[in-house]
Amino acid sequence: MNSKVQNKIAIGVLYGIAGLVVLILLALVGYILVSGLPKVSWHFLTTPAKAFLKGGGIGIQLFNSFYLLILAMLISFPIALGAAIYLYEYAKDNWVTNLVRTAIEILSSLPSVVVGLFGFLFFVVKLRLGFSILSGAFALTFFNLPLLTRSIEDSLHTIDDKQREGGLALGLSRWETVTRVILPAAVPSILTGVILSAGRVFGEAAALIYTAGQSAPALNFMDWNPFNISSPLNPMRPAETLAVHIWKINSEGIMPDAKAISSGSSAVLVIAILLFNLAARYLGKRLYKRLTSA
Amino acid sequence: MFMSSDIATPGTTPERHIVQPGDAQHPIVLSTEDLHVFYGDKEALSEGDLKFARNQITALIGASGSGKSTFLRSLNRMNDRIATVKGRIMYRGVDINQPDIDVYEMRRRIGMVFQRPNPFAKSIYDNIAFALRLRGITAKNKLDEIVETSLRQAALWDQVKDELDKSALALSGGQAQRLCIARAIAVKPDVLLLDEPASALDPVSTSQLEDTLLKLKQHYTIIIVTHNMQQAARISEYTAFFNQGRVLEYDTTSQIFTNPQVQVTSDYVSGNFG
Amino acid sequence: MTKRRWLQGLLLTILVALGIFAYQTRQVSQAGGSITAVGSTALQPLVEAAGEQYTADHLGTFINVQGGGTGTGLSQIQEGAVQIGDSDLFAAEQKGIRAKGLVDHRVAVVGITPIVNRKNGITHLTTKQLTAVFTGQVTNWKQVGGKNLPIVLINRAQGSGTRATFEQFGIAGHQAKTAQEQDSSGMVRQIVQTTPGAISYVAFSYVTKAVQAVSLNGVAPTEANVLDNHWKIWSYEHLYTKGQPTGLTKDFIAYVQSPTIQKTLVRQLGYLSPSQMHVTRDVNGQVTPIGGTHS
Amino acid sequence: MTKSPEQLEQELKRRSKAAKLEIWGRVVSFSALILIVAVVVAIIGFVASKGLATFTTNHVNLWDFLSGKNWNPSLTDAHGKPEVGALSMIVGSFLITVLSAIVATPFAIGTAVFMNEISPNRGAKILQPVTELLVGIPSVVYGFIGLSVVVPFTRSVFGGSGFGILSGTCVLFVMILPTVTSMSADALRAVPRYYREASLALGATQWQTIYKVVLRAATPGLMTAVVFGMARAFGEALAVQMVIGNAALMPQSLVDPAATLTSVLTTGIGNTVMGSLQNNALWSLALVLLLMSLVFNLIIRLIGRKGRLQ
Repeated sequence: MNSKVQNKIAIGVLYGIAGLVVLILLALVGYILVSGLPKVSWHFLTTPAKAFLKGGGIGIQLFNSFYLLILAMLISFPIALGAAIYLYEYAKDNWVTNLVRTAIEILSSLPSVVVGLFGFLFFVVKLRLGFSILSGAFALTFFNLPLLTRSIEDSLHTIDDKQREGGLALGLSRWETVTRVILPAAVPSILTGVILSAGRVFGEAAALIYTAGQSAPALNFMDWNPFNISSPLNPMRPAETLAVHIWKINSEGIMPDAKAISSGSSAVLVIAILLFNLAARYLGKRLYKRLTSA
Repeated sequence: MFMSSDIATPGTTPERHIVQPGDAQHPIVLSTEDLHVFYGDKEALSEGDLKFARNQITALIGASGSGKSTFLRSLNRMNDRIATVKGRIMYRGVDINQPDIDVYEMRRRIGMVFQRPNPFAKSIYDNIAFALRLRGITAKNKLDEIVETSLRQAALWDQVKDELDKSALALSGGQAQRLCIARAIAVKPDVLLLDEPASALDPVSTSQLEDTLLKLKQHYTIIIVTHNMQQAARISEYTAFFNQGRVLEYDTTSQIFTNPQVQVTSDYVSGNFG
Repeated sequence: MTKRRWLQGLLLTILVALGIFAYQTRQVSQAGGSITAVGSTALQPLVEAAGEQYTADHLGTFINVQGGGTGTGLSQIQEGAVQIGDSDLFAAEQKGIRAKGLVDHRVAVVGITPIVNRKNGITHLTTKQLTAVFTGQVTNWKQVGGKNLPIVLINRAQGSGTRATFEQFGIAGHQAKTAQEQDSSGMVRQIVQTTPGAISYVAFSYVTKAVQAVSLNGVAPTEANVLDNHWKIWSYEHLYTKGQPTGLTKDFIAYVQSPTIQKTLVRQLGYLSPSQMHVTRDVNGQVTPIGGTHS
Repeated sequence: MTKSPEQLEQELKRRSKAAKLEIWGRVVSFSALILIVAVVVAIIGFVASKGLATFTTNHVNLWDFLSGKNWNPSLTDAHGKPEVGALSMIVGSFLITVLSAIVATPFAIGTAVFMNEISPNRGAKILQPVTELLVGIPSVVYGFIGLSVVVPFTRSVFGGSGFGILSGTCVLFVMILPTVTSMSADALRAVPRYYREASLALGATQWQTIYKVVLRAATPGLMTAVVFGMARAFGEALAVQMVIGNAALMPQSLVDPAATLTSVLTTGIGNTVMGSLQNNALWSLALVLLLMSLVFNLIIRLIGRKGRLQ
């Protein structure tokens, strides 16, 4: 009887905690959306920003954010995947491996401004890439690699060793086993990791301020030739992202509607991440189905 | 024809009793010579010298930790990463425990099925076909044919023929294990190693599996580790008894179960073990 | 298998062809060259807007304007990594900079005023009072004629140009007490606006009705008062070059200093033009009237 | 089937396609790892060289740096030494990290238990997506919500300016919550199902099972989750910087402005000149951060090892 009451209370408390967490989170998202959505319009989403007049939009910043995210993911995902595979599937469990893991994890807890400054001194100045999407993508890669590697390694960990044995016993090499058996089975979990890190990359500002820069020169959206400076695809142009834009107008913005733009941008950012999550989830399911059946 | 190698003084039971299996129809396919397996510094298996005859089922029995699974997994070098295997493993006259042996090619000839069914997260069809594709068999009709034969041999065809593109993860334990067998035989191995394949299955599935193995015997040399002594008695021609990292007795199954020569074996098969 | 190979080959060929085509048809857009200006985030909007106008007038040029802070701007121009370093300070005032090789181009004058939260009940102070407030000698607004509210100091980050100017001319060279530090004007204004008892300092352009600008010694923080140095807390905004500028850099700086920009953008962004000033001031704070027309 | 042993040996020794692929795979994945290691070494080396310069080129005493309470790199103290005491920031960082972890832990573990043990369905449908969404919200946005909601709230409840460790804790709590929650959920998921079944079969209630069996078994994993969250909190910059007040003072109370290593670092780095003492001192802070995350990592590893021994 006593333990039953206790059980009920405890379960109730757990319900409460879970409910509270959801409430906090919803309140947070709700706050961002309610304060920002009134500002969001097609015009806001498509027009370029204005330096000091009201009525600026975030079109270019929005595009930059996505472009940079895609580039950064294209660079960092294969590297992180390879490294995670080596660490989990090949590396012997000895002190060298442990040292490498520790080093990678330390990197992931460095404040991103440090990564940004490193990127600035190395990519922007030393390699003469200038303030450019490419520098930004590299900096984001640096920032992203530890997290992504770790999460992919965790994903590999969730797949039963029996699956590996099964592949090896068929005369497959470990590499074939990993790429043909383990990875497809790990896709949903890897995808979650990728979404999470993509979200972080999308919202990252400090690492980009010194690398991709904080100005968004006008783009000509009719010109898709990546060699032209005004082309959206040119990786060598400076590109302020949405998160950097929010940071910038919050700190030095002197346009009269700075506050509205900042909350509007935040709302757009959150919606973008939301859509991103949903899309990735959907794709993940589809992909998993396709990979696990004929 | 049996060449007994008892080490015993007259009047007492021998300490070991190992016979030579095989005959003209059933020549030796696989044998181990002076095999020692170490996990780190610890020797998990010593004096594991056995010979295996073609198209026969050999059962490896013994208590947990007696080294029988270690022995089995060493046979196709599945233990390479975690253990040091010394000695020779002769497969049709070739020592496959040499560093320059291509283990992948070797494992295609010496396949393995594990304790717990481990179907891949793929469709039933792909579970079987994908390893073949990787080996260059891509023609659809050829694949279809191999998938069907393998599934038939594993006695699974009739149950799954209409849902080949369903996920293999949805199969029941017994079906999944038979799929794993089908998968293993699809690459046309010569020897099939089974590591307690029925221990996770219910009695009905177990007996179906045993029937399957008895049929498979015509095509393959089968070595099976089992905890279940009735199972060993039902399906195998030869039985090896492992104890504390050594093979103590190896003889025909009927001898082992009716007239064991070594005291420990006798205790074990009669249930007085420990 | 072979079919797949073939397809892959085809795809690769198409990609390469597209790449070559794109490269061939690129517009040679940077014939006029491109330069990069880095530094003060406060100055960034002005240089950026000027840069946009300049490139619109001079097709084929590209002015890349970035923030990063005065320290970054000056260290990069010293390294020669960029063409222009934007700074809120005289290079000589910034620790770690060898000002010698750097050439100063003053493009704007910025007035800085103390701001307080409207609830403090303060509209004017004397320099002495302000100093006392910022050095921590008084800790409640009632001690300087305001309401009974504890004083909340908000500083700009160490090394910030606004802070340096404020400490030099606003509180007579004293060092402000260690307190909250924020690294941007927007943040400072927002905090002062929302925190009762708060006091800080921002450029004129950041003053809104939501905060109270404070008169000092009876002088109101207005542009007119800055022009003749009655309001003493002001500074220049500088564009630094390494050595005398040449080419596009020279043209662009001249453009920013020309009446086209000085009379429009500079004014719109809340700055004063150095050419309007009736006085000049050097790195040591020495003030000289211009042309002797003014008292 | 009648191949001579020589023939067979030849076949078995021919390098198969699988073996070739294996070498290729090893090389590819190893190069990826080497690349990451190079990145890590480069950044750590970079921070270390800059951070150590304070002590080597600028001759700051290491002990003064760690124990000094005055942070004013552009000034010199009575003895002509620069004031670069980082103690107040180290303390600030620690306080805010530990406090936010203390607050977040029950929530995170509670939520994870709910997701995993009580209502897996709702957990997967609602909680997981929501927590994942939260990870994506940029810290700038967290900072501004902190500024416009949390700071005024603490001000009206506790007085003072509202800026301080308490506000920072609130913001960090929400920021690390998703990370700790999802890692805790992983830890719970790793507890074999038969543990629960065995306990329930013995007549234990669900709560007793959770508390006495599942949580116990998952303790190392849960601790790892918490320490990981702490490491996150320790390195977070922008959001904390906006609400903590950035006053390099020893924290007197939870509602007084304080500073953390990251907040001072982020605030000051753009305003200092590369190579100057002021700049190097900031890099020393980054170095402290690096070492601290090393410590956190070692703790995680120790916990992990203990968990394995159990």
